[in-house]
Amino acid sequence: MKYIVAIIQPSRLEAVKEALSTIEVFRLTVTEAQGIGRQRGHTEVYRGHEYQINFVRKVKLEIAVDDKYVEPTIEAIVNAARTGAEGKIGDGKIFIMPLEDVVRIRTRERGSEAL
Amino acid sequence: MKYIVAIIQPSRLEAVKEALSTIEVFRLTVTEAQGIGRQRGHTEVYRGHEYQINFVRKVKLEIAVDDKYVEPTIEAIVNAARTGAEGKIGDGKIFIMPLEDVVRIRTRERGSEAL
Amino acid sequence: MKYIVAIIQPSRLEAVKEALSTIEVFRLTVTEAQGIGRQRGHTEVYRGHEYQINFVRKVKLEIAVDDKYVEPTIEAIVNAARTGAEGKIGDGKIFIMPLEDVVRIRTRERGSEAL
Amino acid sequence: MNAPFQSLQYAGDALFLIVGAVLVFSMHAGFAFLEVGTVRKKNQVNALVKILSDWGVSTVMYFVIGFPIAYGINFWMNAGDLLQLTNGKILAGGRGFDILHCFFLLTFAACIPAIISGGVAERMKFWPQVFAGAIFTGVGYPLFESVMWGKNTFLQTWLFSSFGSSFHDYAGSVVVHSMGGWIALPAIVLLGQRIGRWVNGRSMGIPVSNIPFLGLGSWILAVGWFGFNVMSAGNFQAISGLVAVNSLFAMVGGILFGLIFSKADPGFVHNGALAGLIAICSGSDIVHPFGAFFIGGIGALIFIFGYKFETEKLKIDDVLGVWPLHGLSGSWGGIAAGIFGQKFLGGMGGVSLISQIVGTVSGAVFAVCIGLLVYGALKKTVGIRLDEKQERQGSDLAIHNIGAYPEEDMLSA
Amino acid sequence: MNAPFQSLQYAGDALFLIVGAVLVFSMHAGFAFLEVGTVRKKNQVNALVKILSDWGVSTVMYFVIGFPIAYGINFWMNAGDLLQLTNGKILAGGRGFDILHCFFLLTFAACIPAIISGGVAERMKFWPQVFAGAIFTGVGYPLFESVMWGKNTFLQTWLFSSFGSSFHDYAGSVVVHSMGGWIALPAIVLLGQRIGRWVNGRSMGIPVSNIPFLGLGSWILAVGWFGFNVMSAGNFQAISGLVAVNSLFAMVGGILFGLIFSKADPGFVHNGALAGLIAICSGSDIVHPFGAFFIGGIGALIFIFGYKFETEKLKIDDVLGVWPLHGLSGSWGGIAAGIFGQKFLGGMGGVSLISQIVGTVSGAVFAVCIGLLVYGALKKTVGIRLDEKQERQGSDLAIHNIGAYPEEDMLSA
Amino acid sequence: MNAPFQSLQYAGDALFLIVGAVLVFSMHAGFAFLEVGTVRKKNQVNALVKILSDWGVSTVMYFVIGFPIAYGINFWMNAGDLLQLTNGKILAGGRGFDILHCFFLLTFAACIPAIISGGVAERMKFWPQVFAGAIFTGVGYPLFESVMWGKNTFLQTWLFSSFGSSFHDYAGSVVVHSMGGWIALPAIVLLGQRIGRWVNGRSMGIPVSNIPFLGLGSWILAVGWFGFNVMSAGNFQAISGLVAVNSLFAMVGGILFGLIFSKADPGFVHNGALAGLIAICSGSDIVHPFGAFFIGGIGALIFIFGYKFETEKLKIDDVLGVWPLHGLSGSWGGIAAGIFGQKFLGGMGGVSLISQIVGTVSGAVFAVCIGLLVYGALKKTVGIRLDEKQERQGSDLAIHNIGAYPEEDMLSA
Ligand SMILES: Nc1ncnc2c1ncn2[C@@H]1O[C@H](COP(=O)(O)OP(=O)(O)O)[C@@H](O)[C@H]1O
Ligand SMILES: Nc1ncnc2c1ncn2[C@@H]1O[C@H](COP(=O)(O)OP(=O)(O)O)[C@@H](O)[C@H]1O
Ligand SMILES: Nc1ncnc2c1ncn2[C@@H]1O[C@H](COP(=O)(O)OP(=O)(O)O)[C@@H](O)[C@H]1O
Repeated sequence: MKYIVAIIQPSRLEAVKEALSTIEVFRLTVTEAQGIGRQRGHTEVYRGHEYQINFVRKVKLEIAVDDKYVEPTIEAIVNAARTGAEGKIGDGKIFIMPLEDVVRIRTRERGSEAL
Repeated sequence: MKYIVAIIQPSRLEAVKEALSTIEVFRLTVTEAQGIGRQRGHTEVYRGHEYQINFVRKVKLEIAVDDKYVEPTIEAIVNAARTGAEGKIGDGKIFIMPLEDVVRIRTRERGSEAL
Repeated sequence: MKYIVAIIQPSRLEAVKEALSTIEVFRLTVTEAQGIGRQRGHTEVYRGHEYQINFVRKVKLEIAVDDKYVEPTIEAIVNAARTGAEGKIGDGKIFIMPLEDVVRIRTRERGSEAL
Repeated sequence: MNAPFQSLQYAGDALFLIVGAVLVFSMHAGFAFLEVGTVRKKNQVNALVKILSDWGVSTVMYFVIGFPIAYGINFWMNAGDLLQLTNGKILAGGRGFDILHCFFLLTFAACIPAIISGGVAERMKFWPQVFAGAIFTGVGYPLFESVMWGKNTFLQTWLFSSFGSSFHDYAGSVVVHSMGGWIALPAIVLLGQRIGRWVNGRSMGIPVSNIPFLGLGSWILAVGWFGFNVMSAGNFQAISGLVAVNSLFAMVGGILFGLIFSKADPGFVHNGALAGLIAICSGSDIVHPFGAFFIGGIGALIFIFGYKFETEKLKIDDVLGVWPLHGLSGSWGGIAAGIFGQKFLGGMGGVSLISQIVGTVSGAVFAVCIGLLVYGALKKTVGIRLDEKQERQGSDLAIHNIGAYPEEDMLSA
Repeated sequence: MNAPFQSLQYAGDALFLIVGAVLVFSMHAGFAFLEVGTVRKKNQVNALVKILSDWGVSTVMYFVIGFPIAYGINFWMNAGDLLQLTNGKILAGGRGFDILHCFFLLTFAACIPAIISGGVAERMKFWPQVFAGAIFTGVGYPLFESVMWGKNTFLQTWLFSSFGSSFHDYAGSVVVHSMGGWIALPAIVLLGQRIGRWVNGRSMGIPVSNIPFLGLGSWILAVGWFGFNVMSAGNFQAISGLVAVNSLFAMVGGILFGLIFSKADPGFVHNGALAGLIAICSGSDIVHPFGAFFIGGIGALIFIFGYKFETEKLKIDDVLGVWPLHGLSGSWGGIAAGIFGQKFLGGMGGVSLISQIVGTVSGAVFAVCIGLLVYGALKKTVGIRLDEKQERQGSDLAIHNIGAYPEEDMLSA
Repeated sequence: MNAPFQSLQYAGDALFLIVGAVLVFSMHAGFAFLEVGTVRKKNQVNALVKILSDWGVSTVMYFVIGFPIAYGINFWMNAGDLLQLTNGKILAGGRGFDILHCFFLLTFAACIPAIISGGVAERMKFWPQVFAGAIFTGVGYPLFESVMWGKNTFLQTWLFSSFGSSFHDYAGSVVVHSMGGWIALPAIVLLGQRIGRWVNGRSMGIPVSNIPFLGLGSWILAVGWFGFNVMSAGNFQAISGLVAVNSLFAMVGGILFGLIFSKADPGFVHNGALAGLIAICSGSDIVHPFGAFFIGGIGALIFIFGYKFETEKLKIDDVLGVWPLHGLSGSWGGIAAGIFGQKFLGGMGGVSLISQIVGTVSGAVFAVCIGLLVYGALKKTVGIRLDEKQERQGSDLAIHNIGAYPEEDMLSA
């Protein structure tokens, strides 16, 4: 089992969610995040004073999947999360981590069954 | 050492926190999250237009523990996080990941001591 | 590759970001979090009623790095995240987890190149 | 008096009443925001819709039923006559005195549901509350009003002949505020505590959502209150600057006592101002400003300690604290007029402490009775409380199908 | 009439107009918050700046060009004369009647850009909108005003001689609201839908940001509206209590119909109040309060169903719904005055349904024409729409370089 | 003059002053929200409580000490006499002219602490600030007021005999605003910069929290300002429409200059309106509206560039910019009346530029002196600044034990 963390552009969330559905990945957890990376922030000005906003709004997805779903999941995210045909700087990253066990709170099921 | 991530219902946070205390797990990190899963969202209506809210508010706990604490921690969370006697859809999941090292920023302690 | 999660005081974010830049770690993801730990919360009073706030505002950093960057990254964070010369309770923790793969959404690059 | 002068007077009265009515109408926005700020985010929309809906229903009920009950004047005539109707007579040159008077007094009547609203918030069903409000503004309140201010003068006559003065309630500490607060008490008790307010007997406190909105509500109320009190003169020539200044001093007394006795708690400072204003309504035309200061200050203390007593000792879950605020401070105001109105305390005299007590107590008793009656009957029949799921979800989603900040609910917006 | 009496009358007129002007000026804060609450967070600053800037530009344009066009009076004289200018004449003892009258009427004229603003929100360029507003308050609106209320009386004379009554629009359901709403229509159509409003032909709905702010805007508008209608009398002696009470009843009709026909939707309840107030402006001096109730109620229904029709059927992306609100309910108000103003419906009479229809239709046609002209020309030349990047980023950052909650934008603050 | 007429006049004066007092009282809500929106979230409660507490203290101090100092009239008499007290005499039929006059002028006096509050925000101790406010409204301000408007006429007499006209300050650009702004300056300097405002000599900028609240505050102030200026006439018959229209034009000048010279910065546009209104107070009764436009416009520019100069060059951490806003634009207003009030610029004449300069400068000097004295003494004794931990935590938690959004503070609510 793997724990997949994906950082994407907020505007792509809906599309990614739908792409994941088509490969039958229906469960995930979403948090709002701020990214620092190659994509630059912006400058705000208030009463003549400039403020550097160094962060860029991102959305973070966490998806626990069985091993065989890893590549399809990555594929679905990459395809749906790109902005524009080529992708743009700031489109984000996917991180894949080992996942040792899972527990479904409701049923106490464990392992793959609990995913 | 393991890194435990638990997604629970916001209303159970207090109870889970107390359950963890009784097994002497006093430290954790909490973030607000939105879940997508079997539990469905809801529909909002404003001026006649319907909005599908596909997310359900969740709370995410992150708890780094020594190996011997893993099962008690899972047990404590499962017991306290269930809503109703049987548990309900949407009560959440626990993910267990390997944790290689820990550093306490204040003291530079590392490993189990830093937990 | 490692996935480093650091919980720090919000007031140190700027300093940590700069310290990381000096060791050429330019990319990370930031989320707001609430910590429970040795540092205690506070009490609020409204119309004579007391409310215990058991959480302390924290900032959570996630940084995926190549193995050789792990120690410098830890070092940079520890040095910049401490409050006061000695560090104070609540200054936070760093967790190091194994990272199996990375994908850059824009380019589909994988592994270290995608970091 | 010559004709152009008479005409000017009619116009003056119309303007006077319109300014008053509009000021008190605006107070209802204050009620709304006081509640929006005090309830949790999941009940803010409900607060807004309730106040506006209650206003709508109150208007119809009070014009059609309430005002005729209280003053014996009705409006079943054509628009031309309506415009000239003045103290029940069609007077050439009239500018709509009676309908404006009714509008002004409606703004008082409509305070009854607005007051109750703050007490029963976060768990009350919507339509039963609308219905109860209709009964109070259409029938319950006007009945008491008719006795104290209107056409049924038996009690006032008796008080006057027995104690030398009838019951004095210039702007309604008792007739309006205490009435609202004491009706709310049985409603709140019958409704029961919000889920989570006490857990295993431990008082948990449910945090308020938004102190700036609460402060805004308080400010709107305080500003509009000058219309409430000053225009209670009823006509332009009867205007009294003393009423305005006494309102000011009672408010300030409430602010300062609230500030000092609560360690600068924003809830008590802002509500202290309101407690002061509630307490001064009765005697605002007859007490000295320095008396008003203490009437207001004591009103704030009554609120502070009454609220603690109510919620912590009696375990009554009165969300905004409307019973101690309007009920207790209002009753205090009725009695205080009988004390500080006396000449030896710098007042104008012509007021009897006994009459004040009798009037005040009768108001509270009447209010509790009709409150029990209406909410008891509703509870027995249609039910008054949201079910548990709805209450947890919040009345915004449960009743209105929308949260207060829809954009935030949709992550990806 | 003797001198001190005359002086009192001058003073009364001045106070009357000032109170009216200030009340309607305050309504512009209402327009601002209605828009702040309805747009997404990324466009809230823009809403605030637009309304205030439009007000500034409107003031200059209307005093210098608009009012002279409409009423033939201009202000090119020294301050001393200005103070005494009364109905175009320098009268000793004058208190500034004409400039106050212009101030009061400016507050109406400035509604035009404020109304449009809500329709074109979230995607319109800033300066072209300021410019368009200037044209409307300086030239377009005053032209129509001059025909209906001002110096160019040809149409009114013809209506009077043909149908027995000229077009009656007491406080501007047609002259102001319908004008603003119907100008907005071509603007919104020319501008096109917001990105994301329809995706692959599916209506997606863009959530509003903040219902309490929207409610606040609605309350401010409702309160100020009493100035809008009551002070439309133009001078103190002409005050009519009926106008105030009819405004109340139309608002309440709008609230209650909105409540019932929308299942307590906060948007429709709050906007229902406004729809009622818009619809009553025309006939507020001549209909019966119970007639006003239905004028307002039907106004709310027209808004509710008109809005759904506009957005879901016609796929016009009218953010606040200004065309059904001001345009349709305003037009309904013009016609309704011709119905409910009749004697057999309890009204005052002296009004012709045909004249009302002619006046109303001519207003809508004129408005659509000047709207098409101005926005069409702007679209052809400088462009009226933000580019895609700016729109996605939000007009706050794109135009004003700052978000509405800067502290939140800076994580570490 | 006959009796009923006299009575009508008394009533008119009472209504006039009450409307004015209530409008300016409402401005204090504006001060509160301007500060709420400008400070960080952790200091919003403090802003609300400060303004209300200062109001309470000011009321007591000004009625008991300040007004007697300034005008030689005190209120140590029973309520009956108080009601009839008119210009220091007990007149039958009086409606409380003197106490209302005092109420109205209190609303001005209470601006002093409200102005200072915005400058010292986010780091000032609570009680020392309350105390300082009490001294200013009770003693400092009334002393200057007595010289310019009140019973100590020596300076005015000298100016009149020397330069042909005494110092003209109709509604207090100098007496009120400049006074507040220039008192604030030493307070802000003595207090020092907020933590984090400059880091290693680099100007960091501390972001404001909530532009809609800031806009709301600005709107409330702008609306109330018409009471500030118009009712400065002092009695009903003295009302001048010119004052209202000049206020309008100065505000609009401020808006438009603010808009253009700041690239539509919401802070400068909203504050520009206020700068214009501040600048026009002095000359609002004597300048031409087009003169007022430039007075206001230049006032806005002075604020914009003064604020930048103050904060970036002088490194004075004036949170809301109260010194350039009230101090500089206010002083400009005093001088501007001496320029634009001249007949050759369309004004009414009867004003001397030299007198205006002398009066304005003396106000600023007096203000800096009492500011230095009071804040210097407080700093030496009880201290004026929160300790570092409190400041980091925010004054809401440190002083009031509660944040502005308690529900958000409790994750699991
Ligand atoms: N090494 C990393 N660790 C954690 N988050 C990262 C890392 N690299 C990128 N991210 C996240 O991905 C986002 C996009 O990265 P960025 O460098 O801007 O563009 P790109 O993905 O096109 O290279 C960042 O804003 C950040 O949130
Ligand atoms: N595979 C998964 N990856 C990440 N988060 C998950 C996963 N499965 C469930 N979750 C989280 O747990 C929550 C509860 O899951 P859900 O399917 O609704 O109910 P249940 O846990 O009872 O099966 C989801 O809302 C989501 O936040
Ligand atoms: N075992 C843990 N698992 C997850 N988060 C932790 C853990 N221990 C500490 N934290 C996080 O680090 C923060 C600081 O910890 P705390 O015990 O207060 O101080 P210190 O780091 O100085 O020991 C906590 O608020 C919490 O967010």
